[in-house]
Amino acid sequence: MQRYDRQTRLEGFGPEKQRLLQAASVLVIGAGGLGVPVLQYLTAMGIGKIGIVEHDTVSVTNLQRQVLYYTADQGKPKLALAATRLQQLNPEIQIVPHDTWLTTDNALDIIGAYDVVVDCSDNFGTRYLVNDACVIAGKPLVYGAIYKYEGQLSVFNYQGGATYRCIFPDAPESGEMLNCSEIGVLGVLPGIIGCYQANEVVKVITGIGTPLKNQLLTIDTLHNTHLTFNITPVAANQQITRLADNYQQTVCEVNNLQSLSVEELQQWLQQGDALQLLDVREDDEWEICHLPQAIHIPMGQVLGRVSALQPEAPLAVLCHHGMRSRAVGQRLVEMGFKQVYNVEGGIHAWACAIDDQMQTY
Amino acid sequence: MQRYDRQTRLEGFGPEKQRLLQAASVLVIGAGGLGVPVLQYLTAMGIGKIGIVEHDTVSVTNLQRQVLYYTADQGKPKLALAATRLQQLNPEIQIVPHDTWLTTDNALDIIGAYDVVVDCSDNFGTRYLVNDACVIAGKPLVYGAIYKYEGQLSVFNYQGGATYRCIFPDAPESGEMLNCSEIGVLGVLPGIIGCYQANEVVKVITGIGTPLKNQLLTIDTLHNTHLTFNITPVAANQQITRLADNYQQTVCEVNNLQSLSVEELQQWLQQGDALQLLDVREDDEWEICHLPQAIHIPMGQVLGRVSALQPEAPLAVLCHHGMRSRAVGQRLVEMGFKQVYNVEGGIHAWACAIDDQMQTY
Amino acid sequence: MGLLLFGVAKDIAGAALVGLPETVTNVAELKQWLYDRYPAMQQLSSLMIAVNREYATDTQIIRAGDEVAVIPPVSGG
Amino acid sequence: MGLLLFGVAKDIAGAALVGLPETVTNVAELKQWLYDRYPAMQQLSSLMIAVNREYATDTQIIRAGDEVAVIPPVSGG
Repeated sequence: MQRYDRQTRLEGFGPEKQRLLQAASVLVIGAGGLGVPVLQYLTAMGIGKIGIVEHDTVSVTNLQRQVLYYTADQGKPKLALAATRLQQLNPEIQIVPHDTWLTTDNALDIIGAYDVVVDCSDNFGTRYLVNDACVIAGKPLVYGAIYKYEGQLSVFNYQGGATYRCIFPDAPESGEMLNCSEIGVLGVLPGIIGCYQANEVVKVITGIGTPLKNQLLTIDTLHNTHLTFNITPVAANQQITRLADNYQQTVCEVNNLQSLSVEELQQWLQQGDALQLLDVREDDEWEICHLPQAIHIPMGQVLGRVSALQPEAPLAVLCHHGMRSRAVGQRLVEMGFKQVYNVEGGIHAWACAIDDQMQTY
Repeated sequence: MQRYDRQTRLEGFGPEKQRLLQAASVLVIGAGGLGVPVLQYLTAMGIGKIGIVEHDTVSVTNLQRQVLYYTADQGKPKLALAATRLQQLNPEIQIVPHDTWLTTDNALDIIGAYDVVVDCSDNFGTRYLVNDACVIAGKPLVYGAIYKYEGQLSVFNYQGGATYRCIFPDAPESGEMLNCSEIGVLGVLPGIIGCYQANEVVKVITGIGTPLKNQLLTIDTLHNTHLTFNITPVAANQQITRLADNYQQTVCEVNNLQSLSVEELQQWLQQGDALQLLDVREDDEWEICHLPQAIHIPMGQVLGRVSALQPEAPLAVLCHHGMRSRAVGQRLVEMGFKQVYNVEGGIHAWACAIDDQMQTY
Repeated sequence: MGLLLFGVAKDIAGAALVGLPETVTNVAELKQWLYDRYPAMQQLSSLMIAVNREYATDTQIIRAGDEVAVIPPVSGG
Repeated sequence: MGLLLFGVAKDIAGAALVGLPETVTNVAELKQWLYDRYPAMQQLSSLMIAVNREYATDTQIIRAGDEVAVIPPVSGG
């Protein structure tokens, strides 16, 4: 117990809480941005058994936030690397690797073997699957999720408390703009949110403090704004008895509105294909920077000037970051345009990836 | 730049902010509980040059919170271990090891070579030294400190803002109970606070968001309470021109009030020495548990019943956690008692370390 | 009345805080106002609305001075 | 009036929140009241007092309904 001396001498913790940690088993779903700090600190603090569900390999773009991995690890499976390094940190605990993605076929079996589940996944399909499986299996679920500079935290399905579906009843449909995984994140954000998740796990296991039951904590790291929202359990969401047939992975496409990366756009423009490029930004934004091939019609005027566009030819819609263009593109699809593409990331992505001489704003 | 793709594609960040990170130099003072997450995330995000001031070796009690180190590292210098592992995470940045403690002789030289300083130290002497040196050298100071389940964060001396001395003007004197380093801490707390420090460093370097200038953020991780206090710069504190002669390390002794560990107390009691053991807890606490050798006088009655005690013989004062007993012991010293000891950690520590059959509360 | 926007709702509106007209008197009207003003928000099937830091259903009244927040789900990890 | 206590001040008082008598009308009186009630606090040479989330000097008035906080320095790392 010498290893845990700082916790066993801590007022309100002591050897009795430490024993609870060591008797507990925790399943961490995902060993990525959130999973890495969760795993590091749960391992260090002495959770008795830690399961990890992960099936991905290390990529270079992981390294700005997944601090457990080394540059030389690229291409190797995260699961084995994590298990090895965590055991080096603390050989006294048990690490159980689950070398798979979580699926409707394995979720209940895997989750059933643990006391607490931590959702460190990065897509809605898994998040709803984890929630439903935890409700069915009766396991508390420590939730964390990130977006750009913001994080969300809660403890679901804990002692009769609210579930993920009590806040967000329905999984976003394929095409909602929420899941475009490549929006970017500041490296330290998952560190902050993951550490909070590890802290909530300790609270759930030991009973110290106030876990985020029936609460959603939002953290804005740009302005250090922390807001706590009270949420109410909805009985129907606590009474799920079977998993859905599938938990569709949402993708970055909206009906017939398709996605176009700036690299693909560059290729199309270079090939001289018959592409209409529509820039829907305002006049002052256009002045700052634009692509010479673009037709410029500010968002508010598009519907009135739609006759300037050819509904049968490919049409790519561009704005600053890809949000307004998505709305316009969706509307054009509804109006019967046949091949509409949203330029993901907008002209900002173009400036970042294609033309670093272009002025950004 | 592929490594930083998630940041360069992040709205409001982009390649231009990434370049600022890569052009910046940051000094991290301490590679312990706070320093480890600060170093991990600053390294991952791509700060160009990171200096580390550390002179300690890894001990087993570090491992519940200092997740960069392995169990097999015990006894090895933290500095070399940290430098090696951080370079494995990101070989593209420069790590500068400073194998020393920060002192009045070296502080200005070391700090002068960096753009931003991060205080991850663990004692008041160093904290006041870092503050004063940053004021003299004109460097922004990202401050974090922890106590049990609480953390404090601020950005000092930034763009004319407040300094550490604008909140806490004077270093605690030797003997104030604040610095007894062994009060314990939950392992994940420095993870949370260190990640916030890394986030503030990024904000200071890149200009994104609102750094904690003129603000003290307190975080209570037991109840997820986040409070922001506005602080006002005091001109005199911004105009320090030379370091103090020394920045005394405070220790756990109060005047003639001495400290006694529960292990020492056990030894004394076993030896049958002429020790008076005074328990100053309330009646109901006494009922829950007590040591049979103790004289029981609740705190409020001690001064009225002081004649029951022998002022020339050794006297150990005991309470629940060692706080009330410290106040009583201090008063007895002032009244002329010659050998007064405070039982550190109180009867709770006794139950934890000596007698695990004793009921705790 | 101020409307706090989070996540992708903030991106769609282009601001973290927007004014809310007094004609909006309950959550259902708020959602309709959002959909009219920011058509892209119609795509968000789950959109949490909170009034004074409490989760609010469509019938929840919104009064002058209330703090209203729009919180979409986020999936990043 | 409620008094929020942090760090070692919370330990000394044995509570995170204590009531404050109405006789305390400024920060200097608050400190004296603290020292009388919790003699161990006299040992804290630097003790930040905040009134309504603003750093307060000894002359700062304390009114009924104010939120007062006592924040000692902490050194852990």
